[in-house]
Amino acid sequence: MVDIIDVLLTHGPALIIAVPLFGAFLTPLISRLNDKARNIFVIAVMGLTEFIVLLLAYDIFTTNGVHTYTFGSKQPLLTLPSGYLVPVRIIFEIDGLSIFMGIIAVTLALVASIYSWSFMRKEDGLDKYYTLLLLLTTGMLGMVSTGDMFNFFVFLEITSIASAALVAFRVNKGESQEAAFKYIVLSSIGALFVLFAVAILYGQYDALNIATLANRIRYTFLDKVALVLLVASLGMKAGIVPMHMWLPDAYGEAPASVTIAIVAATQASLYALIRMCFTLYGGITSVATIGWILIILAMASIFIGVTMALLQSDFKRMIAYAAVAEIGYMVLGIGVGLALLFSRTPYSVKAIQGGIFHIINDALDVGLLFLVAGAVFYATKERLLDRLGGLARNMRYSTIFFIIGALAVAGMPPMNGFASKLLIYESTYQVSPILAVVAILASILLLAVMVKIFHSAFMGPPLVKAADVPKTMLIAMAILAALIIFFGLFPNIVVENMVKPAADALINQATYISQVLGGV
Amino acid sequence: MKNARNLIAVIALAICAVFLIFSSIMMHPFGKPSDSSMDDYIISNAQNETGANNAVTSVVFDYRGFDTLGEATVLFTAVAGVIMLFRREKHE
Amino acid sequence: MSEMSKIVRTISNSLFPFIMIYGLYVIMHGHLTPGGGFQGGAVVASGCALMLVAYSSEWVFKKVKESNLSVLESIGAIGFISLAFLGIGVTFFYNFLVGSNLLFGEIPPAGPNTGNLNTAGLLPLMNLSVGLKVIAGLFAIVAVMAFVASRGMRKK
Amino acid sequence: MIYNIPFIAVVLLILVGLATVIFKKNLIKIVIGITIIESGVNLFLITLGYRENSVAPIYTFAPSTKMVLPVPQALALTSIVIGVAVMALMLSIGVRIYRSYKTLDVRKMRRLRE
Repeated sequence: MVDIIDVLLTHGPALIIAVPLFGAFLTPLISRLNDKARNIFVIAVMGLTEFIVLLLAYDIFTTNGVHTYTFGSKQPLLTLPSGYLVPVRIIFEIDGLSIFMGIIAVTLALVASIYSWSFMRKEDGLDKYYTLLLLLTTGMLGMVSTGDMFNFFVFLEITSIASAALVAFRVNKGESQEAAFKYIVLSSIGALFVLFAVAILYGQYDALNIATLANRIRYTFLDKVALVLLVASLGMKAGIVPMHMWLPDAYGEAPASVTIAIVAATQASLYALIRMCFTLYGGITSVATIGWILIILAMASIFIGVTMALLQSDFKRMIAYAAVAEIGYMVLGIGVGLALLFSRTPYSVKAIQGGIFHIINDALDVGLLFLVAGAVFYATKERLLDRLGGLARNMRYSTIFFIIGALAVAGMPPMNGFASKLLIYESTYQVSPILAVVAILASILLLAVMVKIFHSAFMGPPLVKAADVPKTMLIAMAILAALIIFFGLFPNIVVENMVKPAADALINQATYISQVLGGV
Repeated sequence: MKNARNLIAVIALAICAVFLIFSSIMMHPFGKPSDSSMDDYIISNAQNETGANNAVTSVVFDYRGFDTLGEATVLFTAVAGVIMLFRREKHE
Repeated sequence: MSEMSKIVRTISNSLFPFIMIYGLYVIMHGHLTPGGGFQGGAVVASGCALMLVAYSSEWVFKKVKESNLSVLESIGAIGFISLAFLGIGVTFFYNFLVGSNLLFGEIPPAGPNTGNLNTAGLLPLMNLSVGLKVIAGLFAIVAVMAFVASRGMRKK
Repeated sequence: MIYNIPFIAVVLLILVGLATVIFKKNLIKIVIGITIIESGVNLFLITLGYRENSVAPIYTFAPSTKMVLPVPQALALTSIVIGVAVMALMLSIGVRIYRSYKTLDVRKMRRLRE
């Protein structure tokens, strides 16, 4: 038994990619048998992936270590060819932050696959749907765990192609095709600029490994151009404000189960942005400038997200704009941390912890709200708030889940959003009190948005007939709701055991580098 | 309104152009890579380690084989997406 | 898309085997000469696309079903990832056939040489499975698009 | 400076592609613009790997052992295949959009509000 766990841990970084990928390749074959077998198979593959990820996470969080894996070399840990100083092969490097993001990605994907069981039952083309869902999971896990720039680009493309195809799933609706086209055009341009930046770095240092590049980087003019390209394109993929146009469309038009997977994909891009700023360019003092730029963009995201959310009349688009504002809070935490990184104040660490904690909270909260929106759509076939009303009478469980999610997004105690937003406010206050006040006010406006949805959809006279949704959808929502309440009641446990190791891993650039270049 | 948007686009493109052309001049001289240690390792060891005469193939399938798996996955994803997009609807 | 004239069909019929053989040669000699699974697969898929243009997409879909292409592609992909999995006794993607006495196990002499097909370990096998995958994948894309286009045209 | 003309050509290709994407209003032309950007980036990868007076990195009947860098060629190969996949998906979505809206003009299909 211990041997099996050892093997799983040693080969874990490869297995978290290989297992869902193998599942994706097998899905078209299995779906020829029957539909139920395919659904069970997909959920089992997701569950197995989740198990391996959690196993790796337990090991990483308890030992505070970094797992590396060199593909195709004589030992998994042999990062450099013997007697040589340059890593030649592709290396996976999984530290606290990577596995933290991995947990988010695979949990949301698992919830999405459970939710799809009933939610998508009446659609056709489901074998391709499940294949693409597994491929999207693979792409996200690859993005967060790779330690190689070009490999990152490949997984970025897998993620964006799979999510674009999934956004276009309702093929007869022009809107969803339009949203998918917008999404794939913007993401492929973004990915090409990432590749351009990778090529610039490769041309100067003849290396593709992130740790090696971080070690060799000299901050020439070309490096700064590459940094700008990376920040702009990954910021676009993460939906930060001037480049957020695709996000409400894609979130709003995709089926709800797809939307929460895309929420995770967006956060994987945000992870990449953080990784590039802190690890690849971490030793440069002018990275504080990037921190300030991120703070400004974050404030713009919060402002535009909240105000646009108030103006919407469509259930899902409203939540999508609230998600833009939530992205703003995460970036605010990260930006403050980056701006204060070299002043060595404890608030820098606190801001980074707040930002990272908010990533998982946002995934859970916004994910739950989208699932409730999907449940409302499933029960009523209506998306416009004007035509909804009185749902609380017939959809009791969904209403409870909506209240939980809404309070969490608005940052009300005792939900998890409060715990992380408090960390962000505290540290932002150190930079500029005005920014903190604006952020708090925006949070109150978010509550107003949620109250508006609640009032017009769930209260008042019933305008449409509705019955509560099938059990599997309720189970999926209950998983997220339970996690939200757990994180809200015991934020210290989560911060101590998960967020703190993740933030430490992000700040300690030297550990990341020595894991590849030093140790072995 | 439309003109203003075009103007912003032109200005952004011009700034982009200036920076990119400047950086292309700053690149190492064409044909003289500034550093080639990783590639020299591959050129001298590819035959011995992978047994392939073609160094590019040895990079594609051995040293960076994982990339190729990703690339095959991208193609698989696109095919799945295209077939899904053109599936026959029940009510068509 | 309707069938093209008899001349076109005859010439494509006689060209088709040569394109096939050339593509398979590019796939199999990927570790010795320029080429490999993707390039050879693209050549073969373009040969199939030639037949698609010369005959009609309906004719092609009578011979091959789109779901069969999908299965073929899955098999190619599974073959590739399984070959990578076989090395997991050491690491994922470990090339365990090189230097063994098994298939493709020889190591060529260092420096320029005349090329020996029986070298490079897993690489020719991977080329083969990727080739299969690319043939099925690219041809599926082209065929589905052509079929949909012709269906749309007939409707108008 | 004069030696860097290939890099300048790469940048011009990328800018032409970007301008196409920004200013053209036809879906197919937008896809073409992305393909041009992609060709520019692939060309950049290949030019990075060029070494003067060298041969292709293949030992079968190689005339000399001074070879160009193999890694950029492998990267370009990967990126070309990825480009084909992206283009296939974009064009299929374009076909679907044409089915729904009966037009390829982006100005006439703003059903999604800002």
